[in-house]
Amino acid sequence: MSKPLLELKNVEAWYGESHVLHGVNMHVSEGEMICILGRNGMGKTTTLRTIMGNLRKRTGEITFAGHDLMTTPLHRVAHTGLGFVPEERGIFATLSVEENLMLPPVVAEGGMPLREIYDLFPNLEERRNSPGTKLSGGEQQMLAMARILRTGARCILLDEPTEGLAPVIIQRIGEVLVALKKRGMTVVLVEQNFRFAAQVADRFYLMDHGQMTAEFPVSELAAQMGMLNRELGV
Amino acid sequence: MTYATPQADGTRVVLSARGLGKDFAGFTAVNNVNIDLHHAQIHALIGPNGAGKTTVFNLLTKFLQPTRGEITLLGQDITNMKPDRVARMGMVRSFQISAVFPHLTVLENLRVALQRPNGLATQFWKSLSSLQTLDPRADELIAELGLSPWRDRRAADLSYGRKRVLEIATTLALDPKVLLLDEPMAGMGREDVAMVADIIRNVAKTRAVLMVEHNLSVVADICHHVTVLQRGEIIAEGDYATVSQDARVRTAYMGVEA
Amino acid sequence: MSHGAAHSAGPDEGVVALHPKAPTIRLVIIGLLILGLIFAPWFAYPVFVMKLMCFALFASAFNLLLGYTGLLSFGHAAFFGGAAYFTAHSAKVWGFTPELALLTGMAGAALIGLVIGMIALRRTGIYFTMITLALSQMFFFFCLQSPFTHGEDGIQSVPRGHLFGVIDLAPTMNMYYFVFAVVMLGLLVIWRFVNSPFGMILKSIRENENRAISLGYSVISYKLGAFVMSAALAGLAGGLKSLVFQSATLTDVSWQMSGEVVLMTLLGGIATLTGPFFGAGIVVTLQNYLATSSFPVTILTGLVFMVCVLIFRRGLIGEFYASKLGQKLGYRTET
Amino acid sequence: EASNGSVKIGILNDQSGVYADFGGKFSYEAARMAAEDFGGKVLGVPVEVVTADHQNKADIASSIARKWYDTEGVDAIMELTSSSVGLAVQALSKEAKKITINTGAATTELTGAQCSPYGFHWAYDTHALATGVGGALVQEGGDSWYFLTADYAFGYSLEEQTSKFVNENGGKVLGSVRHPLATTDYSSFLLQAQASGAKVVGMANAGMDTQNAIKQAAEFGITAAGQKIAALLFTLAEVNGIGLEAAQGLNLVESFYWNRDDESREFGKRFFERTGAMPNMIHAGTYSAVLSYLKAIEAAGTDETEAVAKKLHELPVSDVFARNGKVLPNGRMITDVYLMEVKKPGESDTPWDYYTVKATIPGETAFLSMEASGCTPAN
Amino acid sequence: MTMIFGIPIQAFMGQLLLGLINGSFYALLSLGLAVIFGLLRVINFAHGAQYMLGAFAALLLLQSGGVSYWVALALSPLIVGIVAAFVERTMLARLYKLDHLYGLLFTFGLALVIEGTFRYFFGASGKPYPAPAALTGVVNLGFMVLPIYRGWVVVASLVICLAVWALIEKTRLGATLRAATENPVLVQNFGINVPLLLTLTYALGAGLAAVAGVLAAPVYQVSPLMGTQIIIVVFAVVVVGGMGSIMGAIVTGYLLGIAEGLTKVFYPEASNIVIFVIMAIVLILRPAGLFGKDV
Ligand SMILES: Nc1ncnc2c1ncn2[C@@H]1O[C@H](COP(=O)(O)OP(=O)(O)OP(=O)(O)O)[C@@H](O)[C@H]1O
Ligand SMILES: Nc1ncnc2c1ncn2[C@@H]1O[C@H](COP(=O)(O)OP(=O)(O)OP(=O)(O)O)[C@@H](O)[C@H]1O
Ligand SMILES: [Mg+2]
Ligand SMILES: [Mg+2]
Repeated sequence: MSKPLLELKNVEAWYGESHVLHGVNMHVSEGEMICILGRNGMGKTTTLRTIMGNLRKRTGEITFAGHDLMTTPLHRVAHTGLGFVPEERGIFATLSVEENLMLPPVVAEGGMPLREIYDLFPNLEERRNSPGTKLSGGEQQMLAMARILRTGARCILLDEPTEGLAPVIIQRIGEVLVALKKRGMTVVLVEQNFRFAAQVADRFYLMDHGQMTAEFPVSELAAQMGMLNRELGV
Repeated sequence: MTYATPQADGTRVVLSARGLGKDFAGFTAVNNVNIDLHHAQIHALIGPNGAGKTTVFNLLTKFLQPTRGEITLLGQDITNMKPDRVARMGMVRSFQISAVFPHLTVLENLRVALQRPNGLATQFWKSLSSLQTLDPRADELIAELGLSPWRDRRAADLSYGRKRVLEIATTLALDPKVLLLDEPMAGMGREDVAMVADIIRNVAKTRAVLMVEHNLSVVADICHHVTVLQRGEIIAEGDYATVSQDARVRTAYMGVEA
Repeated sequence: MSHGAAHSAGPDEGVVALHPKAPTIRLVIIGLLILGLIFAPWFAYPVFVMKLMCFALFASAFNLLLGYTGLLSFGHAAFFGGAAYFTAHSAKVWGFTPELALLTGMAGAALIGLVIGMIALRRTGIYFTMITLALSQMFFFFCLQSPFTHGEDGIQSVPRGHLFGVIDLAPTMNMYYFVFAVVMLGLLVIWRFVNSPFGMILKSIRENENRAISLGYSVISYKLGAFVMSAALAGLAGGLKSLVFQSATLTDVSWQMSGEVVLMTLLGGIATLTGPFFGAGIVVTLQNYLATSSFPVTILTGLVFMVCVLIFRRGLIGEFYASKLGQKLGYRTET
Repeated sequence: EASNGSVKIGILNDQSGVYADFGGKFSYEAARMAAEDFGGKVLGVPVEVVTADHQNKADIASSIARKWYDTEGVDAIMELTSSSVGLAVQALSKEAKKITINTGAATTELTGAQCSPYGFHWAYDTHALATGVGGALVQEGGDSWYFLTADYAFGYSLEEQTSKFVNENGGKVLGSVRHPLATTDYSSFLLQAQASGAKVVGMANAGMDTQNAIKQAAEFGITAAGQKIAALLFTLAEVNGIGLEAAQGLNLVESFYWNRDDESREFGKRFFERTGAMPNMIHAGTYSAVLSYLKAIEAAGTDETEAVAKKLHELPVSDVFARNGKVLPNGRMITDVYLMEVKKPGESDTPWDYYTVKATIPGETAFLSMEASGCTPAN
Repeated sequence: MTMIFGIPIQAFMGQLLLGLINGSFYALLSLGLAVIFGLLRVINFAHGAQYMLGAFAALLLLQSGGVSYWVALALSPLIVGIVAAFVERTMLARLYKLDHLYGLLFTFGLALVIEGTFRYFFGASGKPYPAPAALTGVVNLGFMVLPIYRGWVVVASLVICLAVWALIEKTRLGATLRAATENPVLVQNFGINVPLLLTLTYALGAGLAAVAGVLAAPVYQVSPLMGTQIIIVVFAVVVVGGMGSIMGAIVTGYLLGIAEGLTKVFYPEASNIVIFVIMAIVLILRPAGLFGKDV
């Protein structure tokens, strides 16, 4: 196996005094889509936030495309080619939809042009001049993803992109993810919606109390169902 | 699974909206929506994200002023009323993003809800202990919704699901005639969903309920009547069985796989 | 004040066990404070303590609004100074007895409060603050030009008169206990107001306005009620001060006075009952002390403001409440 | 003999607010000079001078005054800049039976309706300013007037009193405009004044208001076009503040000028050494007040209030500030005041040499007589 | 002579122009205030003090180094901006995550400190500052005699206001800044150095106040109190314009300057409160202000 694009070695992280990540090991190869599963509060979101550098109190090794993220300043992380779609979506109320969309600076070639984005999410085009948070929940989720696609990030971290969405939208997002993967995009997906994840991911991590307790490719999914049922109650 | 059928016989209409519409700066979020809520029935409002469900709620409860149309509550025209007036008339809503008073305890949250109907709201000369008269009723509701272990905890300390339950409890405390619930089950664990579904079914025996819900099994389970909204307009209506067979609903909302 | 706090509060925030006798201890603390004030004239300068009490009442009235409804008014000088003028005028020109003069001042302040409140409460947050500032500035110019205030000269030599036409308030001790009684009464009203069914609704409005509306509360009326109440009590404090010092002047209506009351409240602790007392004490002492030192008062006041905002955001009493000891005694902090 | 081992004089004024440059800390310096010049002792006990900044707040002034009297053994309070403070402290001192000598406030109320047997008023008042400017300037030929009046009691009374003298001396008031306190831009009012065609534009305001108005008058070429500016309350310190460029040709009244004679020059020099500024009438007045107070104690042989007040009323005032002063029964000290004109930048040869004295107004004319003052001795 | 509202049209024109000049200062100051409020959500109570600092910087540069007006016009905003940046970095920045009221209270204290310090060292009455030689003198416009310097003030303020408006609204900078106020961490995650941006913004706002200060120096007395007097009025201007609206602040600044100017003719006693009266009326009719979005 070639050197992974994103690699975490023995990463620990804290929120103030509370120790949340207890030695996370994880690797993602270029063009791969992995999914982190786990019950509420196990540290999935925290893992993504730690990669992005939002938690400053952290130890271990995080490398991405040859960059040592442990020493990269917060505002430089994106320039290494990482895109982040946070759990709470992070749509800006004081910005119009289009301004939201145009906000993140383009960090590399190969981002999706605006036209394509609007074709993918027609709702956004229609509402492009209204304030970002006046969109419905689902529309906001689309906006949050669309925003990152524009920047040319090589790898995107998605935190529960399907939460609160209508089935039809979930399906659309699934299609988008598959399309992205075809273009060589690397995706780290955090999902509660197991059924959705199963359709798109190549490989799975199971997270429990701040550690990765299991790892298996999609091909072993059927074999792991029993374990997952126990762990996640799906 | 029980598919409750709407009673075709003349049940009482408590809330009726005619030709409801709302424009936001040139954008039409809701258009020509007609809704009738019947006494003792659960009515579901479903539709894709951004279809206008929350907006319809805001219009009905007067948190937003409709651009078009009129609303009648219990025979009275409320089209130009203030939201607190409407609430006092007996139509109470919950919010999509959970709405509790975070720094008050569960009990206090319920007391606040009970104060007004019991005429204990404007008395600035009375002591707080005068509110203890509300406790029996509050405790009754707390017990009914399984919140007893958290009675004296601050609402902020509850889990998301519990907060939703608490919100429903405060809503019920007002003993409303019409209940509007915006995604009451969102973010709840399995057992909670079942419990809340039971509660809703129960309270609906004596009042009208309108709820927005993405959880279709719940809709199928407890709702007598379903209205499907898309792009601000009604595309289908009827009981769940009918609606879920509708081709437009299947493509617009459920996706083909559903 | 900050709603953001609600979300950061984790489920098992370090809860300190309550001291078994906490309520009694709290009562004892309050009792000691009251006793201290009763005997204060024997070891402190009475006029100074009277001034302190007037400002403490003013700050408490202000706190009623800021601490319990989350509204920061930057125009409370209008009520304080306005009432000072009304009280002084009615006592001096109309010959009202002190209690009637005070009531006149209060009523006047309440009326101004009603007008300002009706306009300012249409907005919230910082907008509300700016509007109260601007409106009180209008009132300042009104006072400057209106003949009855005597402009720069102010109303001077205001008679303290006879309480109920009987007790002569000219002797310092009589005045002292009158002020003491009125301030205690004022604080009691505030305490009752905050801890009443009405106060409960105010609190819930501060926590979640939309939810309160959906429960059928007419939010604007409640806010207005609190605003007028706060204005009236600030007026009581202002009127009282004009009797103590026997004068009413423009300083009491200026926007700097509005700033001072914010400082007192902040310094003592927002949303605490005794905080404003300590805040007022510190500010008044500083002003008096610095008057005879060569250090400019404004600079120090400004520094205190900055340090307070940057470091002791909870204020003196607020920090105490939030400390282990405070928690043991069962004090609750809101912010 | 002195009651408690020392004679203590308090200088209470604004040292950090808008009037800080008026008297300010330098008044304290002037008072100390007087105490030293007197010999540092009276009746065998030391003379002490204390000071406090009332921050322009009447209540702070009142509390300090009470505290001084009650706990710190202060015998008399002086300076007391600003009307509200002056009136408040005088009223309080009347009750406390203590002497106040006001040198900083302008209002005639102090020796009028609100007069006190223990209250004295030195240096100047609105009446003196009004006669000085109004009367004397009309006689100089400035017979048509237009007023820029600050829109509050102080401004009205200045305008009203000045108008009276203008009219009495055969002049005419063509109009006036009332501007709000603390206006920054006066161009609009100045244009109106200019349009009126009046020969004199009278500034019935004070402090920053006057400074800005005068500066802008220069900017709009009002003086250059031939109109005269008369400031009704303006002192040397403020002329120094706006500079001769803007102030040239300005008419104003002070009851003291350091460059008047050798004695005043010598005093000015000593004052300058201590403060870095030449004294204005408030500083010199405060000096005179302290000196007179100490002389009165000496003459009375006690520092007991009644006796000292009696002596203060009786004794003539003769020092560097007032050469022929006397005190009326209402506490008003009357002395000559001077109508000044501010020199052009080229005419001034020594630093702080700003004025030419254009007229001397005798004390009897400058100040209200006892009868006219409205003070009833029983009061 | 043609009359308008009972006064000659000439005089009326003159007053209109004077109002516009006055409005230039309002516009510049409220612009700075709106920039800081709109982007940092801080009510900058120290704005008046920064305006005063700008004027004093020019004065001190002149007195100590003989620095000319034109150089001071560039240098003193820079100095004030740097000082402001320092304050923002070390203190103000720590308050962003709290309720906005704390920013207001902090800058209120800051204003007291700055003004108190200057009053302590320079006295209350201040010093004059000469207009630059090139701009002294007057021009006769026919309807009035206009000091050339005042004409310059109008031109300079218009140019600066438009430039700043364009910088913020016509570039992506504005959107980025607004986003950064809402969720700084996320914006950093997008690769933008937010703390630096906020510091620069505060410095820009303070620098604008300083520019106004330098422009005002030759017109008004350079005094420690000059800021206190004007700042409350400017607050009202910003509220009327719609808080946070950049264009609103500019336009309202000029409009209210004119309104005030005309009041000085027709009802001078009210000229100081006319802005507050207008504010009250506007707020009753349009709570969000003339240009504000309903928040
Ligand atoms: N800002 C914070 N401060 C302190 N603790 C936090 C914070 N955010 C999260 N935590 C705690 O860290 C742990 C991990 O949280 P995290 O958000 O990573 O969980 P998650 O796996 O993403 O859960 P979910 O599925 O609910 O999103 C939890 O126990 C949570 O309570
Ligand atoms: N105040 C507003 N201003 C402008 N547009 C708005 C406003 N409120 C809602 N909208 C728009 O109206 C449409 C309907 O929104 P609404 O919140 O009612 O959707 P919804 O059906 O509740 O969706 P979801 O299931 O995602 O909650 C959306 O496109 C939204 O962007
Ligand atoms: Mg998560
Ligand atoms: Mg919704």
